[in-house]
Amino acid sequence: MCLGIPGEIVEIKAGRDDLAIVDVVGVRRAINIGLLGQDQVGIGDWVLVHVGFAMSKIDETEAAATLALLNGLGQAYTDELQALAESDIT
Amino acid sequence: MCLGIPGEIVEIKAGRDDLAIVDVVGVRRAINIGLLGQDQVGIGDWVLVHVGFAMSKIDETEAAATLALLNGLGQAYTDELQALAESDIT
Amino acid sequence: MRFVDEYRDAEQAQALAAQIAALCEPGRQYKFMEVCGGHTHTIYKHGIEDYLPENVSLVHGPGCPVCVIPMGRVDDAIAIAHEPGVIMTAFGDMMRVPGGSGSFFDAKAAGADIRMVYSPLDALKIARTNPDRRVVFMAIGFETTSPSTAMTVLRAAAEGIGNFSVFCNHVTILPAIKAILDSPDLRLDGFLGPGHVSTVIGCRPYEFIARDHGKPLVCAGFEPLDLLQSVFMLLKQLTEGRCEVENQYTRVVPWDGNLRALEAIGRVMELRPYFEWRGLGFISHSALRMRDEYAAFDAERLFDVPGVRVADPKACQCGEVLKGVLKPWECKVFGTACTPETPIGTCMVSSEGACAAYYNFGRFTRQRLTEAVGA
Amino acid sequence: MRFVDEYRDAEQAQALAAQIAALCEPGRQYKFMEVCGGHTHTIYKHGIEDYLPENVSLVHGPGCPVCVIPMGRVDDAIAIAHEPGVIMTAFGDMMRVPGGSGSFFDAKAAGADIRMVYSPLDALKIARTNPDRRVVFMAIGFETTSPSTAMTVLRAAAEGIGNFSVFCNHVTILPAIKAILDSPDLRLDGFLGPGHVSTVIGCRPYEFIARDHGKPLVCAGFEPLDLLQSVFMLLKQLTEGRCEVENQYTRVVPWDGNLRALEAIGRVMELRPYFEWRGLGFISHSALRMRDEYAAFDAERLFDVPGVRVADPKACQCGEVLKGVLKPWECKVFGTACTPETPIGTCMVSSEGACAAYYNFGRFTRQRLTEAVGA
Amino acid sequence: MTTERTADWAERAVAEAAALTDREAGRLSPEQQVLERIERARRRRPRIRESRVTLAHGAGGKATRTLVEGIFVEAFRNPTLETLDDAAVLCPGVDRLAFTTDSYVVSPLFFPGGDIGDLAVNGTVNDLAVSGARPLYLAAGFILEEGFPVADLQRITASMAAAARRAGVQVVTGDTKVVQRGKADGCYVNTAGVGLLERPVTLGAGHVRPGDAIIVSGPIGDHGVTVMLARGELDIEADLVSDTAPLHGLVAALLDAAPGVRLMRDATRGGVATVLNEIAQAAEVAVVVDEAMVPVRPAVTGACELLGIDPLYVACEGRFVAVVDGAQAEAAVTALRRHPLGQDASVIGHVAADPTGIVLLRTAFGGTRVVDLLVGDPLPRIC
Amino acid sequence: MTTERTADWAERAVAEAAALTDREAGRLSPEQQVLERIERARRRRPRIRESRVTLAHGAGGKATRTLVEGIFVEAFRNPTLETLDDAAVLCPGVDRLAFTTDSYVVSPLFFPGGDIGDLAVNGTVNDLAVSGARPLYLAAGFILEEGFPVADLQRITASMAAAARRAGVQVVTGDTKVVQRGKADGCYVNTAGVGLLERPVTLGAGHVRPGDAIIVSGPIGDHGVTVMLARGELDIEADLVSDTAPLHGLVAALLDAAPGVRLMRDATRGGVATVLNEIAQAAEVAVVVDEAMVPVRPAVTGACELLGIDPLYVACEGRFVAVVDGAQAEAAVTALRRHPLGQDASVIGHVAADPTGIVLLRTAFGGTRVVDLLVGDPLPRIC
Ligand code: SF4
Ligand code: SF4
Ligand SMILES: [Mg+2]
Ligand SMILES: [Mg+2]
Ligand SMILES: [Mg+2]
Ligand SMILES: [Mg+2]
Ligand SMILES: [Mg+2]
Ligand SMILES: [Mg+2]
Ligand SMILES: [Mg+2]
Ligand SMILES: [Mg+2]
Ligand SMILES: [Mg+2]
Ligand SMILES: [Mg+2]
Repeated sequence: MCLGIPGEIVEIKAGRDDLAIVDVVGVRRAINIGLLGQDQVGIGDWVLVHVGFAMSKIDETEAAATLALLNGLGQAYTDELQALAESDIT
Repeated sequence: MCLGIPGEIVEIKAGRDDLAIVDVVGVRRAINIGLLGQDQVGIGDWVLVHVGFAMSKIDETEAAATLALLNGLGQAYTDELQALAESDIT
Repeated sequence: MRFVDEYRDAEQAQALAAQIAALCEPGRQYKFMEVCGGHTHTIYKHGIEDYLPENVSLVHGPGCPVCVIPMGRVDDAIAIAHEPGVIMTAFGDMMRVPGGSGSFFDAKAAGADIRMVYSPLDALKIARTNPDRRVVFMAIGFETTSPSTAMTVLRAAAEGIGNFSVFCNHVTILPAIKAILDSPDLRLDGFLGPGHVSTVIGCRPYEFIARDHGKPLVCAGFEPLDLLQSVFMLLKQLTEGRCEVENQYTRVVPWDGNLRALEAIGRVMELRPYFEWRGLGFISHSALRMRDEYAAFDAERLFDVPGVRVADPKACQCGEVLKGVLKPWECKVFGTACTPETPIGTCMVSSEGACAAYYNFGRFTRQRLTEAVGA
Repeated sequence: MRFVDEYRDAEQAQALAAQIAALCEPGRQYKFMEVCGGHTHTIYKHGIEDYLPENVSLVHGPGCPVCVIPMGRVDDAIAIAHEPGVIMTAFGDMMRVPGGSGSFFDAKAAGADIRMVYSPLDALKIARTNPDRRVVFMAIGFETTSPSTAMTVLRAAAEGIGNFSVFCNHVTILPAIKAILDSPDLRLDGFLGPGHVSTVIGCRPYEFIARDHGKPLVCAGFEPLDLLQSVFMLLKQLTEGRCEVENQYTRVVPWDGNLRALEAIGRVMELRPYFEWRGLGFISHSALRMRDEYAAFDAERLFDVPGVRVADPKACQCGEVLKGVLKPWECKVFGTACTPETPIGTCMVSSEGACAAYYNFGRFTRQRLTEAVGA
Repeated sequence: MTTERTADWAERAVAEAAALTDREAGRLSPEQQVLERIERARRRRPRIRESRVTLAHGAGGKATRTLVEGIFVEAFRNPTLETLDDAAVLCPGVDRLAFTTDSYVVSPLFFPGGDIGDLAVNGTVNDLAVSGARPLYLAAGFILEEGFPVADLQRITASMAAAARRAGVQVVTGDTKVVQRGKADGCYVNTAGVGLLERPVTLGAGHVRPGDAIIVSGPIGDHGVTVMLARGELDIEADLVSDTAPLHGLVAALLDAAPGVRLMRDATRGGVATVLNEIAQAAEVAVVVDEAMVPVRPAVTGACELLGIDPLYVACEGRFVAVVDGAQAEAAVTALRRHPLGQDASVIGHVAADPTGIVLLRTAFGGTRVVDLLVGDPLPRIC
Repeated sequence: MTTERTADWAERAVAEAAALTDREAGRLSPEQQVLERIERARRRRPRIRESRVTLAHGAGGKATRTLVEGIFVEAFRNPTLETLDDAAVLCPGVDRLAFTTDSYVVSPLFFPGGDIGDLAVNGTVNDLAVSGARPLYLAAGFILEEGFPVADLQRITASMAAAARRAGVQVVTGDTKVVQRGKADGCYVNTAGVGLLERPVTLGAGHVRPGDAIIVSGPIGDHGVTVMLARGELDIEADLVSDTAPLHGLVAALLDAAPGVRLMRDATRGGVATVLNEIAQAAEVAVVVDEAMVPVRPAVTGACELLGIDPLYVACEGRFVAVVDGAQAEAAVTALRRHPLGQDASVIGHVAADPTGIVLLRTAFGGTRVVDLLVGDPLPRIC
């Protein structure tokens, strides 16, 4: 029910600045962006879509940071495995 | 269009003296007999049915007379044939 | 005895045929018009012509209610049927009659709600059970049928049913017969009178035909022996030099008709000053419309009827066929452009129409038919 | 980069799983509740539990909008749907939710005009294109969804669409969490916060949970790595002796939520004094209704709603499941009388419902599953 | 204004499920016990609980399976069908096959003497039988309107099963679709059939010769009139029942007695007149019918008179027309009359050379006329 | 207010009929000349003049014949069909036959990549093909709604004819019914099919063994998503076309390469998940699927995400699932990939012994879960 899907804004409807077209891997739908500030989102921005409305703009910096953190955790794990392997060798 | 079918009145609806059930060789339908005088027709009478209305009461005496006439014509014909046949013999 | 089979006896028919033949003057051509489409249907359906000598021919008249409806009236009815909320009701015969752009069947396929009914009372029943719809009855027919429409309107009024109306196209038979009698090409020896119309109007109204036009008329029943006997009676008048109105159909037709039925018509409807007949053009006082008192049941007043006149196709000779001037097969499009599947004229629609009857049941010369049947 | 696949990487999951395992104190049982049904769905759909050690278990919370609808409200909606001229519209999840005598699907089969919509705006579109019908939107959902309903009502008001109304069943998540925290059988170590509700209300409102109830909460995203990372963050807090509200889902959830969305809700709706939740009973200030200013769009005022309360079947233990007290399989009717085909409780309806998720996706012990899959 | 009620359906479901007791309970963990119980529940024979068909029954998932197994397999049970494979694999045993299809959209679904179910079986059996084949296998396709009463579906499948048994055929494969309310009229049934041509006869219009006899297997028009009256719109009542019946036995009796059968057709929609026209046109001959010899029940005559229609155009669902070598006509009729479904069989006419493509009628009154194909049909949805 | 108009249709009909000139006019009487001209008119190939189907087209008389000859025979022309006999008589040549039926009620009737016509041919061809048979003959049953545009019917029959040619099958028998407006949704098509099992293989759930490979012949869900979006109600757009295609050639390639094929099913309504569940239950085995190996086009993934549905349950109309001896899996996939319809064929899982009747999924994320039959279906009328 609270299903939210990230989509990229590819068009904002002329004359209806609360309507935008989002693209989800090549699939397009008109959604309402009236819950976001009009100057807050533009073409190329990603938004979270829920029941035909954009609920929030996706913060790409934060997204990258989360991924970096996950990578870091992964790295720590790989390092550990490496250490384990090395300790095995010895 | 002016299709009229003779049917026998087998029932007059209680409380609706303009409605009767007619029977045509075992097939029954409710028809309106309001175009005939209420005392003019009763159960056992034959009527001519057109688009759900009884148009006239069939006069059995007249019907018999017509048939008799037809028989008469037939008889005359048969007599004639007979005569012809007899004249043939001679 | 059920007043049907008794009048279909082949042996008696043979006897009667012999009597008819005996009455015919050798070399003389007899031409009788059966006014009523029901008679046309019976004649073809039972093959009555097989019992008539070569020199007696039956000519089909204007008494097929469906055949005389002009295309414009069909278009008007279809326009009403397409109005929002309308249920159009009609007798089955009406469904295939072509208007200027299609029939009731086509309109139904295109989305109009058009339903076949057996009786106008069935249309009223549909109105009763669909109070949120406007139910219109496409009323057609001669005096046989108009009393039923009138009775139905009276019943609707009595019950206070406000969503029922009649698109009135009822016509009267006498002006049509008069038009034929007035036709310059007339060459008829007598009339077979319309038996069922006569249950309502009786036989008296035909008297002018014998009196003023010198043509005998026998009011005829609808079984094959009825018709043969009526032909016999006409020939008998001719032979005996009489020219009268006679009633062959005494078991059903009272000489004075049905006064209640006439009264019902008179209460609800009145004569129109004129009305267009398919093929015959405008005829004065030849049709009925709803009286002012029943305006609430008059579809012509309740709906915005376009009233477009559609010109008959040039090739169409329905008028000549209806007047008995042409035989169906003499119409140039008979059986080729005009067939029961794709009728151009109305005479090709109802099985009572002269062209349809001839196409469906006849279509071969007597000789070829009789050879094929062998026997 | 499309903010989906990057968070579904199995290798990173393994790394994260190792870190999670490393954080767990041997012998200690960890029990975290995912509040949101969307999380429940993700957990089962991706098989996230396979990455969690035996002693970390996830407990499913009350955050499935469909699961908390009492049967009486479904019956009320069906009663509205059966009113003449009504088109009832609802999200697909709503269609199979059983009321006291059948679901929307059953009502549809019995003749009600009930249509699935993807968005409340689609319901408004149906109203626009069917001006002669009364279109009702069955509004359900938490704060994620109520702004959309509010925006739709505002749009209907702006356009002057008079045949659109909302049957408002929107609920608010905090009172439900409070009810769980107040439950005497509570035995939880922390919460995975509802990520999408938080796009609207932000993270601040959860602070009382950490502050007053001593339970950490991590606002979590919906991809599997989001959930694993959130579990990791909860364990980290526990290990480090912290008890805070943290936001794992920073790419989507602003700490302060969406003020425009909150404002839209506030303009159109107001808190109800109390509302019944399936299994949880009446909870004060836990749901929204339409403000007087929008009475014209309030189905509850426009229709005569029966308002019958339907007692839960005695065997139904949805309340305990929603509170995380029972695991789905511990309900006595789970999988026998209550299945997704014939749900008795609402948790068996939506694929976000704990029972349905467990039945459809789980249904075997981890051990048996892993053996079967081999690998 | 809030009153209390209980959900009775739920209490019933709970009581039923309680019957699934735990065996081997001791051996298993509590969760495992539950999971085993569920597997037992899943293995129970599916039973439809809904009283109406919903769209879910057409969606291909659990509800569809419940419908298929709970209704169709239950009614038509046979090993070929039970595999529920994409196609039934058949080994009829010899090569020449007859193959036919018909959809049934009759309204009303139930009428005196039958329903859409036996119509759908008999109709397809008859198309195979009059082709000279022994009917063997049927495929059944259902298009159901959302909201259709499950009880009616059960009644229909029960008649189909009974009709199939009577005709010695098996329903070996099938299909179900559910459409939105208002997109069908309750239930439409399609049956396709496969039969085996075991006899050495070859039938077809090409074999028809002048002098052949035209035989009808029984009184005509019962079915069409019955269904028309059953619609109730005409307010006409008559003691008539549909003639729906499987004709394979009667056909076999005819073929045994008269190897000179040229061709047969069952006289369904369009009636005997239509079949005769089709024969006249396909064989390029004239067909001459003697009206007095055509068997028609009085009630059919009466109803047709009231409505102004001709019984020759009214549908039968258990009558056929056969063209037989004139020399074998008597033997053929004798054989037909010995069979319960052919007691009123009658030679109604003969084949002539000219005019080709035309059906002529010698009327009971002694006249002649053409009997053409009908343009429309006053009878709505009789099969 | 009365204006004049002419009836154009009538003038056209008159002009057309004028083309029937009189030969031998001299020899005959005027009436006879006319009658001869009529007979010539009757013998013209029937042509539909109406732009919409009317009830008369379903009544069995002239209009029905015009529809059948003007549209169906015209589209499917072959000697067996042209007899218009009650049943098609077939001599396929060997004994083992496959027999199947399906009704098609897809909405909309026309969608990117196909229409109800090719769907109806391919669907039945595929049911025969996955049963191991060579598809040979189809029976086509049409249920038409009064008012259906004749042009659409022509378009549908043209696609059916093209699909039949492509699949090497003949439409040998058929049936047409017309129902009242509001009692159907334009056009429903039923096709029944007969195929010949020429190969010595026996297929069936009984042959499935643990260790067998599960193969899917191409990307899944294209058809279901395409049709759903084509309805327009969801306002979602994507560059997708239906995968509708006849699979008999692909199946033949598979059977040639891998005699150890246990069974095949086309993954239509209910999708691959449903087929796998049916296999698991019929064969009493577990089916284990590796999500990462299941081919799904990005646009299908995107649409499914937006709508919250799982591509595993979305219908295909040109994909099948095969269970193949594990040892022949590679050969099977190689053969499939060589065929234009099997380029994305993939082993998506294997058969295990336990838990019986269950489909398990190893998720792309590395977890495991059950894949059950769906209860309802969010996709309305996709076939
Ligand atoms: S053939 Fe057609 S156009 Fe000519 S008179 Fe007859 S009905 Fe009229
Ligand atoms: S099994 Fe059914 S009744 Fe029990 S808790 Fe789950 S949904 Fe409720
Ligand atoms: Mg299949
Ligand atoms: Mg057939
Ligand atoms: Mg048939
Ligand atoms: Mg199927
Ligand atoms: Mg209906
Ligand atoms: Mg047949
Ligand atoms: Mg099939
Ligand atoms: Mg199929
Ligand atoms: Mg047929
Ligand atoms: Mg429709």
